[in-house]
Amino acid sequence: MTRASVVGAGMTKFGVHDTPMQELFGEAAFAAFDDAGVGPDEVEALYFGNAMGGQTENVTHLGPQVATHVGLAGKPVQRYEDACATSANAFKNAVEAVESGRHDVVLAGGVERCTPETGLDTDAMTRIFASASHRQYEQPTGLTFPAVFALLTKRHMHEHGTTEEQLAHVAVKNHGHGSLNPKAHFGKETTVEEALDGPVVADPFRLMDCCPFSDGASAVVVVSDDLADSFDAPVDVTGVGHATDVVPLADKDTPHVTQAARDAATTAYDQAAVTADEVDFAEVHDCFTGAEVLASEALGLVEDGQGGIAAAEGRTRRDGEMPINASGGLKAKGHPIGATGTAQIVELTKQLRGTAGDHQLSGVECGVAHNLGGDAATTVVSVMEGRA
Amino acid sequence: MTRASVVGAGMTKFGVHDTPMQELFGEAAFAAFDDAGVGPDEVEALYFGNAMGGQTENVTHLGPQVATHVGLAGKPVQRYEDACATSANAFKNAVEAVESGRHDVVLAGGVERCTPETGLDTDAMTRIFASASHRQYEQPTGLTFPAVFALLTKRHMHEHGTTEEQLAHVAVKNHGHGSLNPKAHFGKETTVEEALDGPVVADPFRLMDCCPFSDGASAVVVVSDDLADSFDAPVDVTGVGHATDVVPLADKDTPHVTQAARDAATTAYDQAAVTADEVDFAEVHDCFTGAEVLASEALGLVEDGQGGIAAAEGRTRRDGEMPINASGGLKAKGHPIGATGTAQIVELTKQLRGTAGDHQLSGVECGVAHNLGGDAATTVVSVMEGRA
Amino acid sequence: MSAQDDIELPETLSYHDWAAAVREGQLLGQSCNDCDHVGGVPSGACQECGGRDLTTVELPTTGTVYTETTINVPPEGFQERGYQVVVVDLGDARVMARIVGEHVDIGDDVSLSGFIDTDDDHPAPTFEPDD
Amino acid sequence: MSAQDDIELPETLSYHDWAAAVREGQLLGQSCNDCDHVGGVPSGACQECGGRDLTTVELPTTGTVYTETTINVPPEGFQERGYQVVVVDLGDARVMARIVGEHVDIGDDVSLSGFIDTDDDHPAPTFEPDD
Ligand SMILES: [Zn+2]
Ligand SMILES: [Zn+2]
Repeated sequence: MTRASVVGAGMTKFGVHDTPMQELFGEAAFAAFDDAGVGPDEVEALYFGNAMGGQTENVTHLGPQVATHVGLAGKPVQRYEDACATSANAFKNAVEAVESGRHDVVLAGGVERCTPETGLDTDAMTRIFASASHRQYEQPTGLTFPAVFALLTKRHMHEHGTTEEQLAHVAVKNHGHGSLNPKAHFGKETTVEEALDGPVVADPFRLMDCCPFSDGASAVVVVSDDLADSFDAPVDVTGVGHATDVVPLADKDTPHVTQAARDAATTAYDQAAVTADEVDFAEVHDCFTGAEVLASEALGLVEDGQGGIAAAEGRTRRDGEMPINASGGLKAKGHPIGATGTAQIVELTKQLRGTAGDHQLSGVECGVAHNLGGDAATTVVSVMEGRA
Repeated sequence: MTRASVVGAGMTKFGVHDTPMQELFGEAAFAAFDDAGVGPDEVEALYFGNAMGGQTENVTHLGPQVATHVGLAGKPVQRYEDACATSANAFKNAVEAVESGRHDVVLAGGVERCTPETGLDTDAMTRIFASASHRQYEQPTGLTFPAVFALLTKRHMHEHGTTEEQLAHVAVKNHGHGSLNPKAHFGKETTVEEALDGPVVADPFRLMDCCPFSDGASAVVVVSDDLADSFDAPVDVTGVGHATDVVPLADKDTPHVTQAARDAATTAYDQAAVTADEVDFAEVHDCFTGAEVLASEALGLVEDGQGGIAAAEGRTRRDGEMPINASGGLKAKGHPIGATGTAQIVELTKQLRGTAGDHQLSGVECGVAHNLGGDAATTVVSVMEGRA
Repeated sequence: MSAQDDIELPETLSYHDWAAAVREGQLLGQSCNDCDHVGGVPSGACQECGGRDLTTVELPTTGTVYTETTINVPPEGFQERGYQVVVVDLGDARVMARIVGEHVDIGDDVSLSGFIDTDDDHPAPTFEPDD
Repeated sequence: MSAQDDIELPETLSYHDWAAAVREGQLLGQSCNDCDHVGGVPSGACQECGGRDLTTVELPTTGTVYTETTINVPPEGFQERGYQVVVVDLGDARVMARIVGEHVDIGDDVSLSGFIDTDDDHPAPTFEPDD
């Protein structure tokens, strides 16, 4: 069932930008407006994501600032923050706003600046990223975000025999995909040897297992099912699932199964009346290579325990049976935190329209986006399908 | 028309708390649960506000953390940030969620820690509060938040003849009110002389014109109109207006009219089918005494230009014709940023039920809450009425 | 002769252009080609009509004080106390600025006098009272 | 003789109680009186059933490594590199901790050895491998 439709999508190149956040967001929002053929007068509200502007640049109340920049001053604006799932949560709420008839046309999107252009070095940014772990029960150990996913991945390796080579294959695949995407932060392919030769960040993750610090923005125009046909190229949102899990991670039943992703996927698939088998491709939250392995299993795209093997065998490559992260994923496309969730929606929209350019997949009709926050304790899973 | 009902309300004492945010929030949430007679299993989602935990304590992704603490892990959680209007925005979205049938029972609330218990001194907190002004076009002047409202108030004084004595009367009134409210940060009355004798923070504001740095939390259980009658003491939300304005403030048409408040009030009154004359009492965002003057006019509770006079004449005192901030307001009750919006809803709920205790107003049937963010560029106005 | 005759104004006004101009003693705004509204700082869209067809304009460097306050409790990063922040009415647009020199009141005439960049390299224009 | 015999356990377990106990060489959790679920850190409600009738319990100070990683790129505030963070399975509950001493692998037996409080006075328990 169609819950809402995306009728316009835009994003900046992900990478290094020496530009204030409102200008970065403006580039994405105007691209989405133009793609949809709407002006700001037709857009009724903004559902906005930014994860860490307060910490990186002493910027809060950014919603009305970016709204002003794109001509939406006056309209209701809400900022969401759910760590790396920030703009997927904004998107979910945007979908609900048009589905319920509250609004007809809304803008959902996000922006973030994470590169040293903010003036912050790796140590400072590593602490800021760690703010999404528990202040009292996790941060005091010196935990970092690579380490959060390393803890999950190590247990997966222990239980299923997943190897560092398999993880490297995820990186190689996504860099290969990213090399076809002009919006990607990294445009260069890599090799398993190169990946396994990098310095260790938090074992088993080496440098090439980790997504980069990126700047960027993304935005989509979301309209109600009723209105969608009056636009040129609507793509339907048929399911959005959102679930959380216990924090801190030690208290989760089985941390590496990422239960929130399973719960969110079940909800999203049920709403869309699809099964994992009917999904043609997916954008998943590969902040670290191990995270893609866990996500591909949690979404049912690969059997439990087979995520690493599937990557190594090329089954999740763009020419495989279940292409994952054809955009390059967070790993190669980049991960400007608050922009990542809606950037996945931008990618699904373009793939389902057949307008993804050099990295277009062939014959795709149903795509899934998986965006997580924190130690996977927030996950939003969205199903999109071409409009019949 | 009833959009939703509040069936449970709770808050901590506002003041100084040496307690992690999840525990503070838990105190408010459990009070709301108990007041409503619900357990976490009946609550379907959390609409959560926290404005600056990232900056003050390096805490993000706090939504799932507080959800875990109150037994809501697993459920969808969204964190809102709109500076000082943070939890009013969460409340608005909670109301829409139950009104649309998305959820039946949700929790909305917020928490903040702003006192030196976080380890931050006045200079550091002053910079953090300034993050809600424009990073590029306002912060570089050395602007502070007292100064933002001083700029608005000075122009109001220039145009309408509002005096420092009148501002002092707002402080005296709200301290008087707060002395009757055991949850208030300040329990002590003050005098006009004392207020006018304080050190200048940003002229015309002296220390007593400014709300304190507070820690605290508040929460309300919000249910759909249909469900409300199955609870003991529902109070109806009949209107919620939300509007924004241009940022930075120099670009606003007429900054001191706080147009977003006027727009939000118009929407809220229209939804509730009430006029300002029918409002019996209001909780308004008196972060500074001048802000109460502007708000009382923007809401139509006092004629334009008469806000200061009304306060000086006692017309907005609890025994006056239009009681404003009977709780003590931000000025005396305190202003834990992300908790303030839903604390106003807690106050309206208790007043309309007749259970506000020592600071109960008599015969009130319709109350208004006004919560603003930034330089008033975000404002949420809510109308609540006793259930017939 | 105004600076406008000398230098090329950027077609799309960015913060970086604006900041560079402040450092050069110039205030740049944008005029909307659809409704003639003038904005005092760079934006992607007109605040009046939402239009994106904007022309960069040089704003006057003299104006009157629209509102003002003197700040005695500064944020971290600002050492001094007792500085005055104003909104200056430049005719078509307003800008926020710091006052250097004598204290000013609402309605006083002021002129652009330079800039400060104590805040992490972000410049803010400064004005001084006219005699 | 366990410490439980000596000291009074707080009825409602707060972070401050937990932290004070960590400094005393003790790990406190909560047992749910409705469903018997044990949580490894203080909470207001049971993670299993949402119940609020919780009893503070002393957790074992020995366990096995559930998962582990060694961190070479630390956050600001942590000077050293190459430290190991683990989740320790204590039987009924798990806790996150720092390893001091030899590197450990999943399944290894470890014992509570003390705490670190390099992070702004927030203590984290430390474990060391058993011989
Ligand atoms: Zn215009
Ligand atoms: Zn239980």
